[in-house]
Amino acid sequence: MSPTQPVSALGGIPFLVIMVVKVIVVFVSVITTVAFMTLLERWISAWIQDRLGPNRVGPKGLFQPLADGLKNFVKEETYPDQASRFYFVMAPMLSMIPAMITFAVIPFASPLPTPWGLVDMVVADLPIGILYILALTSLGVYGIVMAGWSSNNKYSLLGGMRASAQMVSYEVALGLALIPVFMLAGNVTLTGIISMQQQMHLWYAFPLGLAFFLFIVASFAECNRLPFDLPEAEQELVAGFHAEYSSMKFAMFMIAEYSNMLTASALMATLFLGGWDIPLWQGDNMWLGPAGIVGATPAWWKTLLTFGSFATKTAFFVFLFMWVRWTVPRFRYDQVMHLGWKVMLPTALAFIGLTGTSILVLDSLGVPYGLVYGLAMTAVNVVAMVAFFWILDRDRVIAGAEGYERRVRIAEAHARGMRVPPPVTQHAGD
Amino acid sequence: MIDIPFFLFVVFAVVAIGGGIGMVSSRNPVASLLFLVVTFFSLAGIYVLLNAQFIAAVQVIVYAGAIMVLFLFVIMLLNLGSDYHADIRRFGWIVAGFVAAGIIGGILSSGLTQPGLLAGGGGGALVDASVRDVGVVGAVAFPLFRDFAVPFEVTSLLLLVAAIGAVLLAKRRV
Amino acid sequence: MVQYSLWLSAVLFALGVLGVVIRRNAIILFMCVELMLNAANLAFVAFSRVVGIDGQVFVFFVMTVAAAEAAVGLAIVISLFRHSESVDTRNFNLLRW
Amino acid sequence: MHSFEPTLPWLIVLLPLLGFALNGLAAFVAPTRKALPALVAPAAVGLAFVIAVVNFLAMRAAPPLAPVIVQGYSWMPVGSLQIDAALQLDQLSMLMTLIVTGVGFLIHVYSVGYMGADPGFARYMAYINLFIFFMLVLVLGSSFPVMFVGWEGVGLCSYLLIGFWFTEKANADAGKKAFIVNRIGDFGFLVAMFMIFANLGALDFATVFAAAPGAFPYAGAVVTTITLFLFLGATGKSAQIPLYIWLPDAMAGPTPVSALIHAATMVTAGVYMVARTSTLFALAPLSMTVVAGIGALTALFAATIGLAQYDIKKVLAYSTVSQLGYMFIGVGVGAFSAGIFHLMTHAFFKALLFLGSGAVIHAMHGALHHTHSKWDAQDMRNMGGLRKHLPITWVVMWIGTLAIAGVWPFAGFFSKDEIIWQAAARAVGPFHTWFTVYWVMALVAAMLTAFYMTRLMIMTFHGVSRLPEAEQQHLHEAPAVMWVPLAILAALSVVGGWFNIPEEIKRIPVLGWLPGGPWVHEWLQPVTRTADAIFGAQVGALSEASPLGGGEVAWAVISFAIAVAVIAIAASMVLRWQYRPALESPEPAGLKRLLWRKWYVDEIYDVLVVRPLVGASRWLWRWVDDAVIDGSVNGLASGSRGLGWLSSRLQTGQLNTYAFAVVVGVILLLAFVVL
Repeated sequence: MSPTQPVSALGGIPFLVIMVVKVIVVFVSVITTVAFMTLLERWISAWIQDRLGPNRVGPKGLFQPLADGLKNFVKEETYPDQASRFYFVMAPMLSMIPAMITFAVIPFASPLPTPWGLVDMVVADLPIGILYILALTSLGVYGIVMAGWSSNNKYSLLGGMRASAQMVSYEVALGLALIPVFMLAGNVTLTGIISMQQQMHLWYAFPLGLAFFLFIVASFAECNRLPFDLPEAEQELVAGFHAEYSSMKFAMFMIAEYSNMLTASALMATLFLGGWDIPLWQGDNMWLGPAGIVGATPAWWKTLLTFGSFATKTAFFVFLFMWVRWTVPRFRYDQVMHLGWKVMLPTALAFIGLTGTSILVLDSLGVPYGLVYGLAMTAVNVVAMVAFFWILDRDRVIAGAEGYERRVRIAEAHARGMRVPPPVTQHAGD
Repeated sequence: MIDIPFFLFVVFAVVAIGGGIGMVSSRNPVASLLFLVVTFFSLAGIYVLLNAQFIAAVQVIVYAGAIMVLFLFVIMLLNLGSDYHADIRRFGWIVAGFVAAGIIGGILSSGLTQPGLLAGGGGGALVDASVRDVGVVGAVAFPLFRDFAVPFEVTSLLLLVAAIGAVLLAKRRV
Repeated sequence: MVQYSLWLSAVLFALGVLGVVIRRNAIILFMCVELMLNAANLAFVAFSRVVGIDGQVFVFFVMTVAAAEAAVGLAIVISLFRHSESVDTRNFNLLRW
Repeated sequence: MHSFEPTLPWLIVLLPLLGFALNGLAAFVAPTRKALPALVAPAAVGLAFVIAVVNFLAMRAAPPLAPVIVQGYSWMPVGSLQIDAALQLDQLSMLMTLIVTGVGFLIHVYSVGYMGADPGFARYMAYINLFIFFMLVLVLGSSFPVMFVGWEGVGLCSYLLIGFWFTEKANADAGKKAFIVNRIGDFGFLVAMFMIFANLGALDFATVFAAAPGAFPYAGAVVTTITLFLFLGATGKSAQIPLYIWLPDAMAGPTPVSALIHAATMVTAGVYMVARTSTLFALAPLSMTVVAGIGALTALFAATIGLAQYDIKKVLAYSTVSQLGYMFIGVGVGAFSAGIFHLMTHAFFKALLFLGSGAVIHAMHGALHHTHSKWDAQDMRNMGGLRKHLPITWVVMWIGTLAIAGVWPFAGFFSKDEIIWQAAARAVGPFHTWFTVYWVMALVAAMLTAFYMTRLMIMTFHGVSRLPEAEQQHLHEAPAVMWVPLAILAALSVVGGWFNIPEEIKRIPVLGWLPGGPWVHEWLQPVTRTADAIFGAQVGALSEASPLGGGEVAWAVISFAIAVAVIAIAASMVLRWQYRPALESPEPAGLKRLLWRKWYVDEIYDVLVVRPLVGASRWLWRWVDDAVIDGSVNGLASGSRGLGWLSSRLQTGQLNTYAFAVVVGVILLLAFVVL
């Protein structure tokens, strides 16, 4: 067995052993990361609000997650009177399990050569790839809705209902924002998408920037993070769907939320920032297909480097999540629905059309898939993004006072009696 | 050595039937719904065993992720989950239902599995080949967008009509 | 496995029929219909092992119909509920005579 | 010899579309900014023209015998039918492309001056760019459906542009009228298309024309029906009897639109279509006779109406209808190249005349606007003596008038004379009597043309000014951006005819001493040769002399002499007539009133079509529907009510019971199928 062959070709017991090792390592890493993300969030919030944050337990407060965990274990489990107990207990599990297992399909480093063959650095490279993630994230809502309903509490119920409507709505935009990626990559497996980005020598954030933006926004909504945290809006709904939860069941909701965040961040990094790809370096452009390695030669140090790249990108998005949470106010519920259905959905559809057209045009012109292809798409995308933000803005921020004056001038010109009455402008309502 | 796919199939089938029974017999609509979701999940598993991974994923996304959430939303919106009363019909109807269901099940199982329908059976190899050639998604996408392009467009119209209809029906004042 | 899948499909369909006949809650009736549609889907997927990929394509259309049906049906349920604070089919018998 | 390779053919079509997209966006985003549309719209069409010229030169260097098809993508692969979005480049479409983009470019430039002050400028520019796009699709499409896309598209643009100033109800109504009348024609086109598909199984030109001579017997019923339906489509688009009524109303649009769409390009689509399907028409002599007959009738009829109109644009509109009739005589008698040639020269001089009238209206409007006068800026009774105020316009308009009247050496002389002569020369087939009549009608119409055009010129530019002194001071010549296109078009109206000088005329001592030769005829030879071959085989050789004797040369001289005589007589007559401003003039009386009211055609249509339809509908409603149908239905209903009352016992109102009934039905069906 030459080391360029994937280890899955071994089959049998060794393969099982490697799989089990991968599962355990990834699971433990995710859990640990999640624990420290809670600490990170508190640090960042403290930093943004100019205060100290946790610094008592352990050096610089590093052991705070451990202490929190311990506290959650020893606290009393409370059950609301007349709550449906079975569903009440099941809800946190339903919330946590999908959140934990979505990470399985995300590749986090380049393949690692071992004496038995190449080990791909992903728990399971499913052929349906990202559809698996979509399927599982669409299940996350059950936990929240069940929690809201079974608590037998009006606020919780409201939170649950908001969650179901919001997540179903934004799932549409999320899925549609992914379609351009599929179209450009011609592939739905995450390893394939990374490889296609490497072949283009350009991350999809450039040719598909608008989709990237929509994806980020939709991810925020799917994770119920500010500015979309209506299911748990504490000022209106006490704590929303988890108002009645305590101790470890409460902690499970938190774990679910943070691991969802982690997965979403990793997904953004993978789909739009090249995953574990190291920019401007050809040495990591490799793809482990069923037939073996394609491209550069794997090496253990490359695996380490690429993992570093992946971790950096993911960390950035995790930070973005937290940054936004502590700086942006919450939407009103009708605004959330308006944004989802009337802005994001049509934009995503239009962008799909635009991307498809660009791909068709470039293909029929015979441009080979590569950097030029990507740059041409980037040019189209920049136009689309400028148009999108310009229209969304409607002179509110970008033109500012000048835009107001221009509207006044137009109105006066029309008042002077031109041949046609003023066209009903789209600015009329501002 | 036991046949692992077959073993899995049996497990999924049992869970699916159990979910179906649970859905029909639960008094609480929320319980019914969760049983149905369980059934959908096991069906997704069976689809994977039948080498229809894409359909399995779509099954979970559409049925479990969207349609059933919609049901759940409506149940909660109307607050049907908490104060329910018995909604099963009288004994005579139950007997009639069982008889009818039994007859239908019997006819279907014998009709669908008659040897004439399953003869040949080369389709599995075709499916596997196209999955190998164009991938899991491509295997469905190519016929869908080539041979079935017109039906596909018509279904999009159907969805549009349904969406408009739903909005009109559920609006407070028309 | 195709044959067993078809048997399973028949059983699930029968369960859906049973539910439609004996339940009175409109939402559960809808769920039973969804179960029947899923039984049909299973049959389609199973037959795709016999006739090729077309079976899987048909599942797509069934799912579209199911989604449309759920949307319209639930809208009807909501307006029914608004009308009489109930989704019990016994309360909706105005169409008689 | 190398073969013809198209250079960037798609850009010809797509550049105007791009212009439309940019201008359309501009119309939404910055409706008040005019710099972008003023630059983009003419540039897009101009570039398209340049590319068309490049292709034309390449094609001239190596004329292809068969059309060159440029495949785009597969548009509608439906079963055995393959429809591609493809362009067909051959001599005919190339010529049309040159006309459309060339004249279109000049009119775009002119529009910058004419419409510059309009608040809807960007929208206007977007519309005419879109129009050019659709017209090019129509001309360059390689199959009936693609052509139909252009066909419908130009109709849409026409509707949008006629109703451009849609805030006035009359304009919006004119737009709707054009659209509806066009739809009647489109129905004919569609039926013809379906019949072609049903009979030949294909819709692309190459296949259809290759298969048609074998599939259809000469003068067969099917091909005659197809071509008659095609011609119905052409009458709608090209404003022929009985569907011409929309075109005069279409003058409600901005004047450059009238020049571009309702004179130079869109209305010629029908002529182009007949020429394009010449193979089919050649197989159907009856249809050809109908085409030529309708053309002759229209030419004469519209010319008579043109005699008595006072609105300067209305005169030109009826003149356009009349000239289109000429083109149909040309293609109808089988002289396709003559019809297309007249299409080309007509595009030059009619665009010139319209744009010139636009300059007049522009000046009048400006003057009347200054003094807040309520006078009509388009009524010729309010004009007179404008020559000294608008010298350039005066000169170019006279050139256009001489061209349309058929005075040597201007363009119209060669093209119109060619058609009249061909009508005579081809009066040899089974319908030769009819052709002779057409020939006479065409001659009379030619005289009328010279008359009404002279009348227009004299009333507008000569004699004493009927405009009050105050307004006269504000009359001024159009800006350069408007008169330069006029000058170019004037030059083309002079030399345009020299592209197709028949050999016979070349031999005349004085008239023949011009550069040029029968270029257009030879150029179109590859396109029309199938049709010509069918003629040669079925009808025989052409006649050498006209029905009244005399050959081509003699009649050329005669018609020239007649034209000059009519112009002279008309000028002296009209100069003597006393006109008063429109508001003070009495309504015309007698025959003049009949012509002024356009033979009461709109009223006749109202009586013959609209009212009977309404009346019949009312009768159907009162008697057939209310009494007969409702009566029997009610009877049935009361009868069934008894039965229904009996069976209503089954209806419990319980959903589950119904569902159970359905289930029982399903069981029975399944048992029937399976067991």
